[in-house]
Amino acid sequence: MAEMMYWEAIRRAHDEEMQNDPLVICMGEDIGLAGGTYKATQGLIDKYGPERVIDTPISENSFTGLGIGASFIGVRPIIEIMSVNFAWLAMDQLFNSAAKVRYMSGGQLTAPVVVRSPGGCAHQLGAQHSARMEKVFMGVAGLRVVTPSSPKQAYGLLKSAVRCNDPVFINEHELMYNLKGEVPDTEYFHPLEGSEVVRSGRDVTLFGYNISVHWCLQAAEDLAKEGINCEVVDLFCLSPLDRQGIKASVTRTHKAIIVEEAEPAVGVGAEVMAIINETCFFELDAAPLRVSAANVPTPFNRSLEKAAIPSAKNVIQAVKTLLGR
Amino acid sequence: MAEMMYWEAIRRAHDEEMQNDPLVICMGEDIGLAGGTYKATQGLIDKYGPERVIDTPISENSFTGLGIGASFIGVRPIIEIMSVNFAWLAMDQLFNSAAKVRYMSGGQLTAPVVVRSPGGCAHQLGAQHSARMEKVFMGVAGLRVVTPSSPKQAYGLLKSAVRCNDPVFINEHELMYNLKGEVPDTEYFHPLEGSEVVRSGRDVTLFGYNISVHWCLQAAEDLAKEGINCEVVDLFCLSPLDRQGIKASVTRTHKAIIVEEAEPAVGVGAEVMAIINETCFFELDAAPLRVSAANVPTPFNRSLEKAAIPSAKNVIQAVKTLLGR
Amino acid sequence: MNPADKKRLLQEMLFARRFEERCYEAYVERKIGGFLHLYPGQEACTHGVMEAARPGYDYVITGYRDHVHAIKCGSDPKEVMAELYGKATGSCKGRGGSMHIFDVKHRFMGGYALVGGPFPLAAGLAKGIQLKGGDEIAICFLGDAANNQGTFHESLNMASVWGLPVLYVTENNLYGIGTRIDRSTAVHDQYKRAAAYNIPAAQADGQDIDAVYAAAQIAVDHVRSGKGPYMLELMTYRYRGHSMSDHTAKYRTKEEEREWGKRDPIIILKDRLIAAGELDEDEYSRLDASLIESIEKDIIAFCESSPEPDVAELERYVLAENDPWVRGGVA
Amino acid sequence: MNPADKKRLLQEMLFARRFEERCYEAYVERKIGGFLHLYPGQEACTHGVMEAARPGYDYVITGYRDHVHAIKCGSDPKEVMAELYGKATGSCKGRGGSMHIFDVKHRFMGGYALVGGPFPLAAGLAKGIQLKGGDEIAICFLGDAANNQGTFHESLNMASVWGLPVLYVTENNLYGIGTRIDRSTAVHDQYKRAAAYNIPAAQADGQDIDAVYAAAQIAVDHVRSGKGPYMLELMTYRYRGHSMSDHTAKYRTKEEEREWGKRDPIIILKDRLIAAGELDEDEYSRLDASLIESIEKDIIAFCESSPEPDVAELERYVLAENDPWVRGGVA
Ligand SMILES: Cc1ncc(C[n+]2csc(CCOP(=O)(O)OP(=O)(O)O)c2C)c(N)n1
Ligand SMILES: Cc1ncc(C[n+]2csc(CCOP(=O)(O)OP(=O)(O)O)c2C)c(N)n1
Ligand SMILES: [Mg+2]
Ligand SMILES: [Mg+2]
Repeated sequence: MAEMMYWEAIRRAHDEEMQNDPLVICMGEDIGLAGGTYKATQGLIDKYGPERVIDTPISENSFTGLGIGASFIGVRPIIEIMSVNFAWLAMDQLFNSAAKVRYMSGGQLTAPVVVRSPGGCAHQLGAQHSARMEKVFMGVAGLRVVTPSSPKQAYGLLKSAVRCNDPVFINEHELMYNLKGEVPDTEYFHPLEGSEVVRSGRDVTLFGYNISVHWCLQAAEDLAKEGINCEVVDLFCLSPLDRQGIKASVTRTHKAIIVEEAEPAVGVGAEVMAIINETCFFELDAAPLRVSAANVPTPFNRSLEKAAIPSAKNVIQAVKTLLGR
Repeated sequence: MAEMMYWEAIRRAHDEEMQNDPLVICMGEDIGLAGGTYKATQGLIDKYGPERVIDTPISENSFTGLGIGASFIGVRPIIEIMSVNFAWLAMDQLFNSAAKVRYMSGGQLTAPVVVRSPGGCAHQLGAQHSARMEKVFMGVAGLRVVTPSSPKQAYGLLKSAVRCNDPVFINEHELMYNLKGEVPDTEYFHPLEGSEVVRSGRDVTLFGYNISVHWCLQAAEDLAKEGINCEVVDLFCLSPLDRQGIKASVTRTHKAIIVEEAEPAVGVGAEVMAIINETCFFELDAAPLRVSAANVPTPFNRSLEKAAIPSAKNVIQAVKTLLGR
Repeated sequence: MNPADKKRLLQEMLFARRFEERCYEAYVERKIGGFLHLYPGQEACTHGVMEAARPGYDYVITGYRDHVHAIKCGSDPKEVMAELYGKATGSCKGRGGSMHIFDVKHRFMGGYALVGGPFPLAAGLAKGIQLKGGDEIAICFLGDAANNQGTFHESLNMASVWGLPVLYVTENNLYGIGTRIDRSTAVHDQYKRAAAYNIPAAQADGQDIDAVYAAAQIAVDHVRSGKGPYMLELMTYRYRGHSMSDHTAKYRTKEEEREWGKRDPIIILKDRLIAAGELDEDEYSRLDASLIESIEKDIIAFCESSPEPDVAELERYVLAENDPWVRGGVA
Repeated sequence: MNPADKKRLLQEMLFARRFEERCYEAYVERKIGGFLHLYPGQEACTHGVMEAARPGYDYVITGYRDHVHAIKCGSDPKEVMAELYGKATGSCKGRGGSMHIFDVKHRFMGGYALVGGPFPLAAGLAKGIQLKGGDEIAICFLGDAANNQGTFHESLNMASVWGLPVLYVTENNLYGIGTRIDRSTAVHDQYKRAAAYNIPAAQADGQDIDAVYAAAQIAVDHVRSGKGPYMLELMTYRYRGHSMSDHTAKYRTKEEEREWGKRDPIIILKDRLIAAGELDEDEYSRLDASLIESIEKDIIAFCESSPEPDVAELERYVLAENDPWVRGGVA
């Protein structure tokens, strides 16, 4: 197992899949000559040429739609939307075309596109460049949503997403591209469904995904010093959420906290709570809690920004509140 | 109090507000000469002229953006998006501009636009014309979301929305335009926040909004015959949801069912459950339930379509399940 | 086109007309629900263009007014009508409906209900063709009002920059629902907009199938020969309302309707064939009667006797079935 | 323009240049965070256009490269820089940052970070002007690559159909981040695209303020006199990377940079004034030194000593405060 960065893992997945299938292409703004804002496609244009590594005009809805149309006849496009904030422009094609075409056509057509996009607050990118939009992608039938919290997942989820016959949205995070981690040396395909217990514990389950997994792990480590034993569950698949996995963990710990970087309303936290209520309500010893962002557009100033989004500290506080300490 | 239809109530609100303020305008596809698909603006072009009652090209993102820009300098546009399915095209302007401009500008600018749009399954309109998208509008800070379940609300909510200084999205329903109900003869402004107990009961609270309020009321009536006493709460304001009202009712009934026409994931049901968990978990006698749509793009065939979305019957079943009958 | 082809086309167009009229009746009888957008008046557009292209081989995509396009590509009209009936035997097993006919084996890539949605999808089909190295072309039929959608601009630009084999056909029937083109659109001649993307374009009389065919030959040749995209505008008129709920009296004059009624594409072709001695009124009447009868006997009967979809299968077709990659592949 | 105006403009442009260079330094010193898009090379565009318009009276809107536009409209440079510092004294109280300068009292209606977002907002400002009956105009400054966004097409169409008083200025600096215009755009001369909307348009040398001013006078007169929208394309070049993280070597040649460096708008104007005997090198050097000094003394010192926003006020400015209509009005 070699260590590599999240962006390198994504780049490797692109490279292998493009090598494997001449109909795998990638497209997006400045992904070719410039190699992508976060280097996820660096050098690929030299290797595979501009027909397969496509620098697009600034036309999010239509280049997404173009990828979808190409996918109807066997092409496997990996579409990068430079920042998830711009995905609002592409929602029409993603939801009205990609997510519905299989059903509307009675199974005749399918849209095996992958759309990757970084969300999340980076540092001081301001209100129009800091959205956390995973919840928007989760609410509509017909689209898979996954979100890698590690280089290994970033690599393996992208590889499976390219091969899967459904449209898949991959929610990355701007602050994670330089995260290092082990990635298998041999080819590895990560399941597109499920969840993963990344730390076992008995006192409370911390549900996280993407960057918030790291806050949960940090909090768990700090709390362990005080004798509090947290289980951390990584919800790498946001749609469909892993009802069995959620239930299993809460059945072990009887307490749940969901940690999300987004504003709370109709988010991952709410949905996980609903699943807990539906699957294992009587296992709960205490009211589950959400750790979420403040309900504000993201402020530019660094202190305001920090105050607007959660951190490991907030997770620790929530655990203590929940445990009555 | 006169009886009028939902569409007439909306039309009356337009008319009064346009009469009251020359900077109130309305715009949308076929709202002028044709009077609007659901007649909500019928005849207004003759009264106020084509400068104020504007038939737009099919350019959802930009006519929404145009309305937002005009609202920056005192215009009060009421924008109709003919069907909420088309709103995916306008999300960029709605969320990136309208919802964020006040915050980004440190309070200098505000975007007092009203965007009205019908959602919901009507009869056999197919996957691309049957979306229930209220949850999408609820997840982002900076936008108010209301949804009228009666002509009175349709009238009074629109009037308050026009005057309010925040952007407001009004989620109407295609099947409700011909619904009749009492509307005050004198001018009436409905609060943009809160919820309403539309039927008192002690055994279980049914939370509904828009069309599902009617399913809840129907179910409550049928169940009353069996001696089951349901409280029905109308969540006419979806953002911000009425935490106090939700808590108050659950504290009375100790049981909750949320009824929504949409697919369940990250929806109103999930959020209400989360609020219950956060505000009055220990009041619950049983696990709350959601009654939601099947997780499918809406099928065209009538029987499939009916099977895909909930009805009063499903609400009754859920109540019996919850009460163990 | 030789006379035999022209007679076949007359028959096809007349069939399309009678098919659509029968849809209308079935809708009034409540056999068909939902939205229904009919094609009478515009028949020469689809037929003229597709005659110059290769139906069933070239990829075709369009909006919600899609029955005739599907049939011209090779769809069995029984399956199209059954889809309108929402039956299990329909093109999309009753899941799609009138606005969403799909027939992938005939490369009819679907009817879409979001105005402007097919522009980028068509460019994508063309990109796929280009990558795979075939000589198919992609053809996108949409209305005049759709051209105001941002996707028109974005898609034509990309198609031009990347030299994609796509033909954009604008069926300009002067209205988007009840809004006349001059009330919504700065440039009324739509083909002129193509210059903004360096795309060659032409306008032709959409009521005269010979004119459509001639213009389409140039267009199709251009695209198929690898010279990149092309835009063809066809001036036409829909004789019925936009959809079943639409009242044309609100937005257009009886006089205008009469004028365009005189330019019925079927009558134009019929008269031309009669003048050339290739057809007489009697033969035409017999043809018409036989088409009407066959629609009743073959198509409507099929629809009536077809089963409804099984409600137990409600949740099929949302996602791929048993896709191994969902589990991370086969170990 | 008389010589005094030209000298004032030289001073303004030189100030803008030094201001932006000081932003660069402050960024490197980590006093400024987030994205930072600088304007050197393009100064004559804003200054030439706004000189022909009425700064502080006409409504101006633009993208993320917005500092100089705000200042030319009348914003206090101290407040602009303080916003970049995220300070409570900034234009937007530290909520907006570099990409989102707003100064509504000077009718600078904001910098927006979504490429293409301001097109419809500008049309909306123009619609507001039209409804209110004023003689202001709306001016939208955006880049060449923004013109590929669907909102360009949709907004120009509406502006034309409704005759809105809006001037669209394209600052064509040949690149959208690292993508050269010919790799993303079918028609390289952007002003030609306006024909698709029946909008008059012109192209001018964006490095020569006299040329910009002359072209802008025609444009502004057209719009202000009620003749509807106008599009003005200014050919220009940005001397720095797209933003602070951008390496120009990846996508453009040193030679191209040198060529455009010779056409520095400030040098062109300076040389012209010297040739006309209105200025000498010494005076210019003194001016430059005094500007640099004043930026340090007045602006940077102000920013450094300004307070941070109060974290307790995090949730202010999301919604209107105490709006009575939220409760259904005052009873
Ligand atoms: C995105 C979107 N906006 C609006 C509509 C509603 N709508 C359906 S058809 C139509 C008019 C389209 O006119 P045109 O493109 O000329 O085609 P025609 O119906 O004349 O064939 C409109 C506005 C829609 N279906 N999708
Ligand atoms: C909707 C959207 N897509 C993509 C981006 C990323 N982006 C920021 S600036 C830019 C290039 C814009 O180029 P141009 O319009 O020519 O303006 P310039 O930066 O050259 O002044 C891109 C792609 C964005 N901010 N918004
Ligand atoms: Mg039309
Ligand atoms: Mg540029």
